[in-house]
Amino acid sequence: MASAQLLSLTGISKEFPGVKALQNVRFDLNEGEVHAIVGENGAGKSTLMKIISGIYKKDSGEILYKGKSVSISSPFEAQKLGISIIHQELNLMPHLTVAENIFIGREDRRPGRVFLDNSKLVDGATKLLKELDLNLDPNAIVGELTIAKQQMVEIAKAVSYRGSVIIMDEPTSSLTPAETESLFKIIRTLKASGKGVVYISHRLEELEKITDRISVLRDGEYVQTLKTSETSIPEVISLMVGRKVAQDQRPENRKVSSEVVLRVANISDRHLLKDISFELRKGEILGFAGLMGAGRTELARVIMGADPKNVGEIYLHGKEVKIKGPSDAVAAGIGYLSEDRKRFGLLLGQDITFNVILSSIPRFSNKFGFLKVKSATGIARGAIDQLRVRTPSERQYVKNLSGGNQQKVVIAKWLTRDCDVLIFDEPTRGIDVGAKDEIYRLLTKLAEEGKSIIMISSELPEVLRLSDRIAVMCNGRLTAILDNKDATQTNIMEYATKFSEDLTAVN
Amino acid sequence: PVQAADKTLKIELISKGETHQFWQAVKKGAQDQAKKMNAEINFVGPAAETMIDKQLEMLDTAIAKKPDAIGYAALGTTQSLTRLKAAKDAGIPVYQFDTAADTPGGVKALGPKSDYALGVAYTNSTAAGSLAADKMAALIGNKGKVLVVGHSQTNQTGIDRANGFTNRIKAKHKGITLLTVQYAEGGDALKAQEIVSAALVANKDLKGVYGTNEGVSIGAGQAFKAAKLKNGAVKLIGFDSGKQQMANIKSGLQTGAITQSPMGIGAKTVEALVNYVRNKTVPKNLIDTGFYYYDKSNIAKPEIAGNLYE
Amino acid sequence: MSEATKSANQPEGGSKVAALVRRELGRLTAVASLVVIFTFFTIMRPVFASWQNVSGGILMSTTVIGLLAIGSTFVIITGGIDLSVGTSMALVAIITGKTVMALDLNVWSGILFGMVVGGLLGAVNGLLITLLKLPPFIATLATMKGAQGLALIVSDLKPILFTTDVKGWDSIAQGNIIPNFPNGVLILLVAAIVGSIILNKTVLGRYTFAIGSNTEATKLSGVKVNHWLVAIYALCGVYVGLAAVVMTSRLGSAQPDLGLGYELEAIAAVIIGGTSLLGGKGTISGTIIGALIMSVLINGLRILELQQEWQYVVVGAVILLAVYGDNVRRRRAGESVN
Amino acid sequence: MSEATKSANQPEGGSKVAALVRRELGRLTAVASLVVIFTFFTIMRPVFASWQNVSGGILMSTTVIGLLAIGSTFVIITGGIDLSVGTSMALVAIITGKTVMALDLNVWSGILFGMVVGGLLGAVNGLLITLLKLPPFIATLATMKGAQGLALIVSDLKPILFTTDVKGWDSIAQGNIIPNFPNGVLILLVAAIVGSIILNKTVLGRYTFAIGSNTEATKLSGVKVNHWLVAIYALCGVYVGLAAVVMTSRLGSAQPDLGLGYELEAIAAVIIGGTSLLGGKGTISGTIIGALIMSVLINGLRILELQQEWQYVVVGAVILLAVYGDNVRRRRAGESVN
Ligand SMILES: Nc1ncnc2c1ncn2[C@@H]1O[C@H](COP(=O)(O)OP(=O)(O)OP(=O)(O)O)[C@@H](O)[C@H]1O
Ligand SMILES: Nc1ncnc2c1ncn2[C@@H]1O[C@H](COP(=O)(O)OP(=O)(O)OP(=O)(O)O)[C@@H](O)[C@H]1O
Ligand SMILES: [Mg+2]
Ligand SMILES: [Mg+2]
Repeated sequence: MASAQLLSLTGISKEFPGVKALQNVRFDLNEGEVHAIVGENGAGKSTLMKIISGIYKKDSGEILYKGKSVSISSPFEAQKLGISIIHQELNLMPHLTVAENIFIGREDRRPGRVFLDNSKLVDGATKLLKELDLNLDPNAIVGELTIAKQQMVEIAKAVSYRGSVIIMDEPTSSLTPAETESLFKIIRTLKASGKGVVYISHRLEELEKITDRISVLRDGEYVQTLKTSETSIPEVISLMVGRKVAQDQRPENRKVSSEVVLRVANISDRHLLKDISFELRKGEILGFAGLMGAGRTELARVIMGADPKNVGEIYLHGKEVKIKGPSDAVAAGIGYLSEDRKRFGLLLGQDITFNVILSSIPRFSNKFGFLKVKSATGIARGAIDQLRVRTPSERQYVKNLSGGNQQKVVIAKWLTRDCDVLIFDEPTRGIDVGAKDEIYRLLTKLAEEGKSIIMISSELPEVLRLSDRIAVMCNGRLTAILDNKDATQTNIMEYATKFSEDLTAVN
Repeated sequence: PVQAADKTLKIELISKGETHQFWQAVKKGAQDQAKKMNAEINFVGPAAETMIDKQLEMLDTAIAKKPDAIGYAALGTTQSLTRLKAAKDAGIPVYQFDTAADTPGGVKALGPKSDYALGVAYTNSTAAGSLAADKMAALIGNKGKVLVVGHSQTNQTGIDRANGFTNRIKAKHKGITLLTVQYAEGGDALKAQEIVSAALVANKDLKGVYGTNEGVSIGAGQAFKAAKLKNGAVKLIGFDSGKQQMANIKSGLQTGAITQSPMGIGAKTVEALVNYVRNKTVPKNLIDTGFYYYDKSNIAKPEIAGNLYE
Repeated sequence: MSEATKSANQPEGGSKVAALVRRELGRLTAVASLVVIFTFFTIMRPVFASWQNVSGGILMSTTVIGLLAIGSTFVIITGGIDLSVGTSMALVAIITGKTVMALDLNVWSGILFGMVVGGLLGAVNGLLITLLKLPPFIATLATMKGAQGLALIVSDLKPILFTTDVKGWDSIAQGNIIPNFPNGVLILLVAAIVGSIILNKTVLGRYTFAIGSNTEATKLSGVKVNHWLVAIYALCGVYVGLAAVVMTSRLGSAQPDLGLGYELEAIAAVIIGGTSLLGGKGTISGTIIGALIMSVLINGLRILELQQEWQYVVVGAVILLAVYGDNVRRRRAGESVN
Repeated sequence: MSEATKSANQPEGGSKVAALVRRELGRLTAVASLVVIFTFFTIMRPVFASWQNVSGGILMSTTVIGLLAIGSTFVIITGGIDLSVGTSMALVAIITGKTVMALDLNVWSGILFGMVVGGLLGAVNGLLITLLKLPPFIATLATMKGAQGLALIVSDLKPILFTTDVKGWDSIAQGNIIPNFPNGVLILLVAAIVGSIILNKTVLGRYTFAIGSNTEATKLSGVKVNHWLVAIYALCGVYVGLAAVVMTSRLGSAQPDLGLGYELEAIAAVIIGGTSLLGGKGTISGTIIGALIMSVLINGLRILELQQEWQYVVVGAVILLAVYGDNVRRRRAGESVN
């Protein structure tokens, strides 16, 4: 451990209106080290990182970089120092290509510095992507990629700065295990070349694999720094949450009624989905597992009427329903929590109350179309308490919430709507362990109350823990529906990679 | 070559506007005349009287269509010269109406003979403005404040109507104080109303208002109404005609107005062109179609009524 | 991002009235700009502040643009734009004028008729935008041209005179239900209050904000975005219809060519009033203040007899200053500046 | 969301030319609309297709709006808007006219001078937007008014004549370096090609797209967004300056009041050409096709002798159809519709 110190932060404080985001926090990072920061949603992790990368100004405290005191007042300065960051919320230019995004601001130019050298740019990107073992087309338009692929673009971009500090704020929240593995390979290479990596994640099992030290934040305060080799996940969790949280459970034997609520019959679309049929019963949690791009999100969007289907029918309580758009689906009692909360879930510029009631506004209005403000506020406050949203008030703008708390607001919206069928697409993305546990309990409770739930998740332990049955998708087809007692991580993965005879679109 | 009298002549008329009543009256005069003389007209004009470039495009289009003759009301007095020359080179005779091309002075500088056009049928707007000034001076006893509301700061006719008035007042009626000329661009009646309302507030002793087109005159009248002025307390001399303005004159809200002879302008232009093409009769270089002051007393008289349009 | 931010985001606590005042009238700098401009002109020419000028000059000349701007506020909050309000107003005026004269409608039916016709035209915009999936700019540019042509065609290029048969058409705008307070201004006031209530207290208003904040998310929440968009554009049209009625009343006639360019003035008032062209936020009170700033300014410059060409320059400069001042205030208050 | 999507995402492979063709000329429906309209008029009146009408009528009348639209394309791709292009053009024309006459500049210096003055005016817009953090709509609305007034003031309300002393000013637009091909059209063509190169091949172009796609992300990537925005608005201004030069050459004079309303026509051409008002995407070729659709249409309607009022209606309808057709094509091709 004789490696030199890259970063040392002491006494960092930052206050937002009504929120003490950071109080007297310290943190340090050495060369060749991966240092994790963990904490509940809203603990202040992203805020700390934004201070290091020049996006926020700290209220007080000192930052030493390679031993020298620095003031980092803009992202540009941070970059100049050699600090780059992968933001929790994607920060890309959707209309530009992968290569253009990676090298934005530093593009290769032809002699004279006016004209771009696009082939050099693409070559550079190709080389970088290869080096990082990322399966991305440098000429693809970023806006047309899935978020997982967009996340990879962010990773490639951050690495491309070749700085000495790389901050990764929940880089794996939308990655599959395989992709996470390749990210770890990248991190190990970075580490080997003496760079320091700050690593933030709510997937605590990752920490054991990749980190050297773990710092814990709670409510904006520094708690403790632990050597990964000398601690255990449960210990970290109890430091984070202040209590023990059970892990890796299976559902207690719940009784699922035999009444079929939703029946999907022979659905195909023009793009990917092929002949998908399944039934969802009252009080059941049906997990959907699969690799990225298997088509789970697409299936959900087709059921919701957000994307058109080619053939197939949807039956609710035995009767066929014609769903032409999301409003038909919601009216029929189907709710959908999207995997991309920023684009498809939230009104970022509006307050929590507004977001919570968005799908049930008619319920909060009288027959003349006037809003019942009091009951809306009441519901919002209730949801904040129930889901433990960390916010000064229900009037806070959603864009000012931490990522995990934003996710809770979307969940609250659908709980407020009170649908018979709920489709949760990656419901715990970006959610801390404590809150995850709460969401698990919530889903179970909803199921027990007779709701039927489809839960799409890329985290197998989560799927195994909650689902009564597990549907596995691969390449747009349903390859298996397993009972929980028959399912294991191994056989799920088997079905998830069961590409058909015609091995067409293997990514 | 002299054309056979039985062939229907095609005449393109490029005016300064198409959708205003004044131009519709010119068009009507031209149409009636054309019918009498076995000709057909196509009457076009740009959407606004600032759009010289659009008008020149129309002139280009007209020339490209190779008509028997072209009538042209110049928005750009010099800008059209190359086109007029092109028309001449193509053997298409041009007679002008309302405003002549040539040099910045328009009609005044037209001189004995234009190079490219046979002549112009027009209204002497400056003289019309002067007449309005004399009438106004008489109405208010040669003293007091008068406001001029123009319909365009840059359009030659608009300028002439306003300047004709103000220059005459300054030269002949020194007892009258002129307020700064205000403009309701494009003859926007609502803007004119607001301008006159403000002037009535700022000048309790305002004696007269002169408006340079129909829209402005209507707006001024409405401002009087809104201020609940007694009829005739402030004199209003307008320009052109139209139903509302004529009604206002009959009711006494408005004192009087100047009317040109728009139908005469249209008719004379067509007449000149047809005669030239058919009979090689060289028309008069200048045809002044005249203008008239009218008020309650003479509005029904035939020589006036013939020049008014609803 | 300073300590001043606090107040803006803090929970309201009990004081709803305070919140309302803050939300609806607290646009301090915009109001401040208005007060400064007003004071300046009053000092220059005291007659400027006379009630006759304030009511008959300033407020009356805010009526038409003000009504158009209220309608536009809804559309702009959805992230859209309506370029057709000016020429649609002319078309509504002509159709209403013709109908009122032909059927000898009374004043109330005439007003109602105008608002309905306006609403229908607005709904056409909404349908073009939602059914044909056209960008609002294009759809309303097309209807702007269409309405311009139709107004001329229907009118046969002639103004429609409201002859004295139509009893009381004049007094729609110029009568005085409240002594010394022109009805036109009363109409604007009531229309603004109604608009503000619709925007802040009703389902329609809520969806207006939701669509402007994130159309996709709103759609996925089960909201019939297309239906509501049609309704919102129709509502804008109703305001256009009312503006047409007020305009014809002020002029005693319907002018087929009057209205082009008014759309820009209306949009300017909306934006000076703090509504963002990006959608998702805005207030009716801001819009009214924006419209007032413009009409106070123009009225004042006319009273000072500034030459027209200088008026343009001054108006340009004041727009800059007013909006800049408002931005500075908002940044101080920690609000976001689009 | 169909199989056709794939091709859009596929690596370009070797075929860069194909990609360019796809990107720059593949706007099939827009071109198709143009062809349909053109054929229609030709059948109705063969003289429409005569070279005299095509070059002198259609192409020449595309020059000014076309140049303004190229400049506007850059601004609109950044997600901004420039309302001042019309009146700024008038102001540049006046200033250039005065200067050329006073200093007896030759044609080349005159052209350069106009472009520089235009660039400076554009830079002012950029500075107002970045330094004062004003929304582009407001900043350029203010400069629109300001330029309108200044053009009148500087010109003293009179057109500036380019007397014959200024040898060859006429031929800037109307001469024929290439026989039978007016220089004005040549200028538009070259300006479009240069614009397309700047947009697609240079750093400035790259940042134009980046800013429009996600300003925040661009800023966070260390790009000096404010600097580049000023440069982009200045570039737009340079095109405005060139438009002013071409206009004065076509008219033989500089008109102080000619230009108001042109901003809307330019923006319409940009949007008909497929550039999104939301920013992030757009092409110069699309803009030129958009401008051509408008001028072919208007020229054709004039040749058919349709009355002005009906022309408005037809133009409105064709705008709808052209953009709707383009949307349908793009949806079929799986592209996103703005
Ligand atoms: N711009 C802002 N304005 C107001 N409050 C903010 C702002 N940014 C963050 N906060 C608040 O500061 C606190 C810390 O947020 P931060 O994003 O750092 O949490 P986090 O630890 O990254 O959480 P998560 O795991 O959910 O991403 C939260 O309560 C959040 O609501
Ligand atoms: N908007 C889109 N445009 C083009 N292709 C898309 C779009 N959305 C999804 N796809 C493609 O459809 C396929 C299925 O993606 P989908 O998001 O349904 O997968 P998933 O199983 O939900 O995986 P993930 O874990 O990434 O959410 C992928 O190949 C993806 O690239
Ligand atoms: Mg975070
Ligand atoms: Mg998914």
